[in-house]
Amino acid sequence: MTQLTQDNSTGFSGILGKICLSPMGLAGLAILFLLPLVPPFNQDYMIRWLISGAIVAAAAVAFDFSAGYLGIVNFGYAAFIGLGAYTSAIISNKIGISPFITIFAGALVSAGLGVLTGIVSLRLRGMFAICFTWFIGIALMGLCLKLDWLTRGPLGLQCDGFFEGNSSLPYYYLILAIMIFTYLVLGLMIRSDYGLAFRAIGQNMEAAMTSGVHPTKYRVINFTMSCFFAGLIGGFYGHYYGILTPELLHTQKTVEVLVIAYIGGRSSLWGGIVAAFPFIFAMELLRSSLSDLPGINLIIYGVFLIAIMVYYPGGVAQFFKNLTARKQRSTSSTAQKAKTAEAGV
Amino acid sequence: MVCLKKLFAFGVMLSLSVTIGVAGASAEKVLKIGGMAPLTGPSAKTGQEIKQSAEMAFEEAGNMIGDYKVELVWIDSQSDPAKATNAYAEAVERKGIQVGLLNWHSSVAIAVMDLAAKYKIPHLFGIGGSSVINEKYRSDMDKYNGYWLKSWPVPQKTMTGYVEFLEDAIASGKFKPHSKKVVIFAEDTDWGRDIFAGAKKMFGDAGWEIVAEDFLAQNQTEFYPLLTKWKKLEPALVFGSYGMPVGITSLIKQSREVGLKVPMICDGLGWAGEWYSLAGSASDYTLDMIQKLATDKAKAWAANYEKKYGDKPSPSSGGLAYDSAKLFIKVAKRALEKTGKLDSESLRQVVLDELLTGKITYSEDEGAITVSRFSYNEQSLPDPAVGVDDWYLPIIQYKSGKGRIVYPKAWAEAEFHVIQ
Amino acid sequence: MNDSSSAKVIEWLKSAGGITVTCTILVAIAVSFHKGPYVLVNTLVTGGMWALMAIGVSLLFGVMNISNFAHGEYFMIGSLTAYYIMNPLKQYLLETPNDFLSFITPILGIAGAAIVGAIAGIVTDKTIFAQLRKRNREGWLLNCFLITIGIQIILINVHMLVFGNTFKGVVNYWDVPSVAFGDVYVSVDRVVVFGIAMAAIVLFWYLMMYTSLGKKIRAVAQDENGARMVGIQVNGVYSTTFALACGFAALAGGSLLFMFPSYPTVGVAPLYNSWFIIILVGFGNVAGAVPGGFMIALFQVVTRTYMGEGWENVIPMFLIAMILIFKPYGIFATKVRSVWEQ
Amino acid sequence: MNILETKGVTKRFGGLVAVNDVSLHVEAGEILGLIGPNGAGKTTFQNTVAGLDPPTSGEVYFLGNKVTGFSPQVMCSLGLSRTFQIPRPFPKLTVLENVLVSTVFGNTEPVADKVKHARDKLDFVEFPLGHNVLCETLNTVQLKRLDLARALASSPKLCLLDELASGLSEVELEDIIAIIRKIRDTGVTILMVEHIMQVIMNLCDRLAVISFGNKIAEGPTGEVTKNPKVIEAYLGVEED
Repeated sequence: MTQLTQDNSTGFSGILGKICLSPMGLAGLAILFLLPLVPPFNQDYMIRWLISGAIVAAAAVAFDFSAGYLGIVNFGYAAFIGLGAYTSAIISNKIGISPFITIFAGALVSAGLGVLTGIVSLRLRGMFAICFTWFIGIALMGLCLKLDWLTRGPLGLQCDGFFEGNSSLPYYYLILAIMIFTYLVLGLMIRSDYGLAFRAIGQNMEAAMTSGVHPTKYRVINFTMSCFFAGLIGGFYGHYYGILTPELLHTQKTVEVLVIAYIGGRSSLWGGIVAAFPFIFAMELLRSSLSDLPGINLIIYGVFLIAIMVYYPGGVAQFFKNLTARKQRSTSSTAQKAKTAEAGV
Repeated sequence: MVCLKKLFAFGVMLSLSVTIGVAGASAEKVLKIGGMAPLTGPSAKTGQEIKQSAEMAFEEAGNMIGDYKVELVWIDSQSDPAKATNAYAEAVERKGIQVGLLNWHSSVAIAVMDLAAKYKIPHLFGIGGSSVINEKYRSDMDKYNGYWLKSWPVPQKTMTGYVEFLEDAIASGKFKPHSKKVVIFAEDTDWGRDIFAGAKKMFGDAGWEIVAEDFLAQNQTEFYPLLTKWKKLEPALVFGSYGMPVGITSLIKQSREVGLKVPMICDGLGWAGEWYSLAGSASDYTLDMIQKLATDKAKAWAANYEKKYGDKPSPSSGGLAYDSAKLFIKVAKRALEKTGKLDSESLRQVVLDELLTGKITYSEDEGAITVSRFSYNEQSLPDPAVGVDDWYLPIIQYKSGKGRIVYPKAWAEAEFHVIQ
Repeated sequence: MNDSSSAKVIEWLKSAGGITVTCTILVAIAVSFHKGPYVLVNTLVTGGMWALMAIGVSLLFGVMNISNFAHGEYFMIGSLTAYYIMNPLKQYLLETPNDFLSFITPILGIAGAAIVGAIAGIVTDKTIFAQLRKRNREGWLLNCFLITIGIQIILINVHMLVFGNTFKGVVNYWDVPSVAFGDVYVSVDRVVVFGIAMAAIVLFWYLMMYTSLGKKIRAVAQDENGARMVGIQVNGVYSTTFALACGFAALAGGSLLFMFPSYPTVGVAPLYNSWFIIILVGFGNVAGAVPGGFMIALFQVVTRTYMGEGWENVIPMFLIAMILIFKPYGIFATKVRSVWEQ
Repeated sequence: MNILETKGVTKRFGGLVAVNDVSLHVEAGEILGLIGPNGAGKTTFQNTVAGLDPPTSGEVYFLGNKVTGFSPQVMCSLGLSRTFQIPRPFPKLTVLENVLVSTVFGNTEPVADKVKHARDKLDFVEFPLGHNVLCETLNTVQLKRLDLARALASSPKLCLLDELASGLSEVELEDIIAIIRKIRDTGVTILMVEHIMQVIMNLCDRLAVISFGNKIAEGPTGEVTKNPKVIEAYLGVEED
């Protein structure tokens, strides 16, 4: 509903606003587009890091779509990613269709399970809903291990790539496109009446019901969308790395996405994208430069996570919100003051 | 605005540190070796042992090969193929490794193989043994040839020893099974799946009746239900492969607690150095198939390792990593001798021309501590050749924490005893 | 039994909790007849320990609204402590046998584990959660959840860096032959550990019901502000709760050292099991954790017996999910709705 | 015409009977006051009607149709809305968005200009602050007005008000009475639970009295307030 309260913004940023982007966001995307062409980021390993970042970013956006707005943390999220990945890989392996088509099949299967989960978990709230999704994740991972005639279990399922050739660059642009697609679709939904319904249900179910919001319908829609994109991202993951193991469905992977989404800032969607890239780079650099002390990067990660949650629970989104709030305050004061303020900075 | 500036400064620092990393080359002759092992994650223990053992081997060579200084760059595979590929690409591009060495997980191998071929980095002697690697390797020999080599053959090739041994024990009257019922178990991993398939066929062919088949989770510790179930089936033999120290030792301990008194073949029991401190006397009379570690050199190595790092090394991860590193040094020396330089290209050439054709081998006499001889040939690729004179694992029986070879006859140190 | 109490029993039997407990007992008996009494013995022996773990998680949730994802790491702390107490003593005993010392060694280890676990709990509360309480109560539940994930990551990796990745365990506590129940053999260690679990549970129950500390904890659990108004040191009660919960986890860790050697990620399986239990019985339902522990143990034993290894998480998960659909707040849930539904 | 009619509505919570066999009706266009001592079951009765807690037994008719046990969102779209004794807004939404929720989802016919509709309702209840304020910053009095605007935004035919006037100052009481009267004048029927006699006497056409879950009186305001049973219920009987 933000477009209603920001109707006064006109011109270019107004048009951008209609598709959920701000000038700053557009600039950020442009940077992401150009980054792999500029040294030192044009090296293949950097592009791989960028791809990892984009995967997590896209996953965090779709995760935040349920967790941030509906208030239901899908703790089995990695299992939905994995379901999409495995479905896509199995179909493309067995029938030999292009992965570009099968990732959508994977996404649909994930979405299907999302519908079921949404319906079944309807009566559950709070921690019970979280744990319910978690159990679905654990059960899926168990199935993935045990149904080895289909998934090859722990042997790992190999999948074909999207592109021939050795460069990671086309993969990067593909996942970037998926990420932007995810963000735009989910962002537009949040801006529509759907978003209003999600937020109403997430904040106060009973009040939402007495205001006429149909909780079943919107919870299921939300879950379906979130899981659809999880499946889509999973499909990319499989066809990019070329191998899938049941570990992909592990709770640990959910935690990785969840941490990014929360550091990015709850119910912002874009926060996850902003947080993901620097975070992945920092983690990889830490891991690589402290390779004599394996695990110390994870300790730093844990300390950072706790510190964020205790001292800055709003995450990156809060940071930018404060920034714009300060900017507005300074522009609303007299021009003279603003000038001195600018000079002061 | 101040915050934005800080953010910008952070970004600049980040990119600076990256560029510095790239520009860190020096004039000295250096061979950068990317050692890969799971240093964090569930298999970190194994990874650590691989790392320490390989480092020992290079230290013994003074960290020099000819006039080249050896620089070991450790790549943490994190037990995750996706993360491993990221780390690998970074190691190649940013840290400039010229050759890869070792590895543990087969899933990691599958993902990293493509990178090795892509960057034209020969990656030698990955330990992870499962057949998926062979399948992938054999599916595109041109692409992977010389870029991926294993130091542990697929388990099916070596396991036939168990059946030969059993037939022999029965024939000689030492083992009188009351029936031909066997229980088979395996860890639920790529390795376990592989060995399980092999064992099923092997016992089936030898006329055994398989009364139970179970896959065990990686760090499972509760086996009372399973063991009591087995006990009811009254098998004459329990056979399994389970490389997880916690799991296999719990299984053995609890099998004695519930009173399951049948000969047990616990393949993988000895993989972790500390197995006896966990299993204790319950492990007496269990059978295992493991790298010999029988020669004086091997014992000296194990003693050295324990002195240096404080815990007992495992012959299967540490020992093999040590041997692999030694064999690598041999290959590298030959490459230097032949071409006068050490880089990816020269190493690969020697690997293709001499190692894979069987010209370079590494045998017990030269100091190999785990097997009789490492040699590769056209048929065995990407595995080492298997045979009593090549890569072969003896069957040993434990008593009071010591393993004694009971088969093959030629190597036998002790008689086989059936548990009473 | 008079009429009113029998009516109450019948009323309870008709409730979801009653039905589930009855079904569990019936299943246990049926399976025991079919597969032999070992099912029952195994269920009892492992159920006690899971109950002890689950009590801790449940207590933290009931009193402080913290859903502890790091509970398994306190289990790990317990097993590590017990190892470093027991192992030197056992080494010493190898050289100089001493019957009394060898009898008391495991007890020292287990007690030490509980104490160190409790201290670790207090430290956690003071350094992290007290800070969060002071600063920010908004989104408490999820913030705490994430923080405990952070604690988990830190503790696992610190263990790895400091104590290494080796498996630090003991062969057994007392080197004596197994005890036989009919044709089922159970090691003495297990029997003793079951005794410890039951004793701890009874002690805990006494503590909560009949001591002033227990009353304070219950008061804070019901209404923090109310408790503050009547002069209870709320922060002290929180620390005590944390100490109790983590102490129990560490006690479980120390007691199970013969089964779970200490290594960085040893806590994952106990954590999962205790979470299954509290979801099954309902959050914050401390008393329900005990039957819940046995139910989960039975689920897993039965699944292993009939389906084989590896299914023991899949099938119980599915069952719990089904139960949740019909009893969304767990089987022992009352009508009272509280914070965790938000 | 009866806009709402209940027949023998009973609500039990375990062993506790909160509402016992209450039958009453609300006529179109009137203001019916539902009064009774604390804990008498007034709010529970409203909940059973609005669908938040379906009745254990008994029937509810709305606009002549049986609606027993319908969910709150269906009741809302049929034209029944309610406010809460303790207002329950969406704390992270702005005031305008709060009202928009009800505007968008509570109306069966889509509203052409949602924002204008919502702003109109806020102006209607004379909401004192700007419309872009986050709800978590509001005080109780402001929240009550917001809640009323939200209830009105779904264009109800019948509005259930739950102690709207409690906790208000003398001046604010005057305002709220005027607003409620204004609402009735737009053709909305009102069923209000109230304690404050000033509001009741000023507004209610008829009263229904509930005590310990039972309806003890129903009728025009003047008559009911003189009913000895009602006085007894409020003051209590001195038995010893």
